[in-house]
Amino acid sequence: MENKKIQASIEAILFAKGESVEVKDLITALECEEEEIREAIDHLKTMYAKSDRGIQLVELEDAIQLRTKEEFYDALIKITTVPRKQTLTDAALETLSIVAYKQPVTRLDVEKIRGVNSDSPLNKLLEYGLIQEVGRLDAPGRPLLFGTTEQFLRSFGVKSIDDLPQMSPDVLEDFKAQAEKEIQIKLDI
Amino acid sequence: MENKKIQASIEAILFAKGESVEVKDLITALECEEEEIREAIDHLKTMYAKSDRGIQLVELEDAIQLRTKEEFYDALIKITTVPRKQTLTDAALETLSIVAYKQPVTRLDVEKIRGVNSDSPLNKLLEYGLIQEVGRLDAPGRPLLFGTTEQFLRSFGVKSIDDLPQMSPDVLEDFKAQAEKEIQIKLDI
Amino acid sequence: MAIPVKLEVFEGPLDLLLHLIEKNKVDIYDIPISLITEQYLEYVQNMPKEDLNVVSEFLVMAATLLDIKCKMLLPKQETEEGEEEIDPRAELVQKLLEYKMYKYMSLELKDMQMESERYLYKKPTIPKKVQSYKAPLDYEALVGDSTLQALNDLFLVIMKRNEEKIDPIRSGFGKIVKEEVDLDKKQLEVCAYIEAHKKCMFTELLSEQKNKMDTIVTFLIILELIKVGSIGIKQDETFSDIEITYEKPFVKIELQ
Repeated sequence: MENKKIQASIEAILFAKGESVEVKDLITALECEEEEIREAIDHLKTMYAKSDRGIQLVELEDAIQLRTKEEFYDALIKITTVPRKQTLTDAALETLSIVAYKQPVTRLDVEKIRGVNSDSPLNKLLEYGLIQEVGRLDAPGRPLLFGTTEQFLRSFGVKSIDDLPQMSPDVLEDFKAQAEKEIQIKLDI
Repeated sequence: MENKKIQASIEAILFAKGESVEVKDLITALECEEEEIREAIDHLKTMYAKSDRGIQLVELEDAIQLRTKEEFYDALIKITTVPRKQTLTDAALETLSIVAYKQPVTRLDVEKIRGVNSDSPLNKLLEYGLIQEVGRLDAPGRPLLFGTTEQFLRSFGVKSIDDLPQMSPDVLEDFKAQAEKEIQIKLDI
Repeated sequence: MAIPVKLEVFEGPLDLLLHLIEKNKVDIYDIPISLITEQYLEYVQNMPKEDLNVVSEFLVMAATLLDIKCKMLLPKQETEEGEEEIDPRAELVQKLLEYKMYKYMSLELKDMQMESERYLYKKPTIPKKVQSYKAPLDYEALVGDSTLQALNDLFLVIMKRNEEKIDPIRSGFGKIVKEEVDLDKKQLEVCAYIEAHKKCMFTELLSEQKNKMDTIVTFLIILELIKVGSIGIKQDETFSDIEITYEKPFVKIELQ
């Protein structure tokens, strides 16, 4: 298939589906080599990046999806209905960060780190489709293991779990230093 | 607002809405002159018309909408339809054998022979194109008569219905005699 | 330390501890355990007691704190190897650090979520033509390994099963029609028949009957007639036909 046609076909598919489309499905449907598809995706990305375009192509693990550019949000909310915000409680956010950074985790893992029973936030996150069951731990009772979903990547604007902001003791040290500095500043005033 | 930005905003709006958007709403949302909007729409139209694009801008009355180009429907079909992998159930096979050997038959004929309501397998066979309506019985209610199709002949490797292995009246008589004998034995016990 | 009138809500005991550590501006690696324990207990005492599960979680931590406090009060002992004993607070500090790290990341996530909310996605708009498309049937897969012979065999099985289903005796009864039987009339009929024939076969009498109910009633009438001695019966062998003979004039019998 011609390059231009591959590109156009991918755009047509992404537009009509609206949802994310796996690269491997594109390979099958368009009967192309993976390389050709990857190339077309890169072209599309470059094309959308231009300033006269209102949409962009995002990658989510091994899937791609179209979405509007962030800068047009203010214009968009005037004319379209924006999906209702999912406000997560602090407990849910804490739980989610544990699942995201330590996945796969069991209920007990989360509970141990938070120091409190976390069934309710875990269930909420499952309900929101931000986390999912990903298997069972090979341990007595074979407890369920949880991981994050593609919806999680979308909702938090990351390509993959590896792209989550780094979490290291260094970061924490920085955070601490910063906090101390802030207090210092306040004290100085 | 800069021309490019108007164009990009319109694209973002059309994309997020998915459905048609009235030009006057665009004017309000983007706080532009109608002329500017019209110009941007024309630009978008020309851009989408290029062969490496999978979507098109269509105008309907005083509204505009983005749509998938028809030439990419095949690609879309390939990615949205799950291949049907079906096999004939036992009920369908039984029903098919009755239609094949006793055609033309009514629903009631099949039901009497199978001893159970056979609407579902009959409908499935009709949907598969293995049987078809061949007329109506000249009886109260004028029930539909079913027979096998050419597809049936093709699938089962027969040239014509006459080539179906015949069920001779003798065989049927044998069955009857056998059945009676069996009942007799039961009574004797 | 004065307890605020309105108690702050904490996610859990670790959250509360972190709060106390930050509030007192002390080093997490060198927690003044007496002070923190005291404040922690003060908070727990004032906790709403509605949910015992929640309270118990906080109490477990209180016990841990008291345990650490005790250990800290004891003089430091060197182990046999001459190494210094591990700080009793070490485990708690580790837990607090881990929790703090995730709590910090959860705030990062919160920001990320807020930013991502500014991206809009599109609902599927699959053209009708595409939606209504039906993939062609794979007839080879559909038919599988059923051959014409298999179909033929199957048909024979069905016909055989069908014949067996029909009980040749009962199928002779024909259709069952719900019908009220006039007992008096029926009795008169049966009596008239036997009287007219003087001698008749039971099957002959039954063959006169229109339906199951008539047959049953006739049978009952015969039984009654035998009982009152109006008729006599004779059967040569089991299952053979029964011969009915007229004995004496009929009297009206009461069937129940």
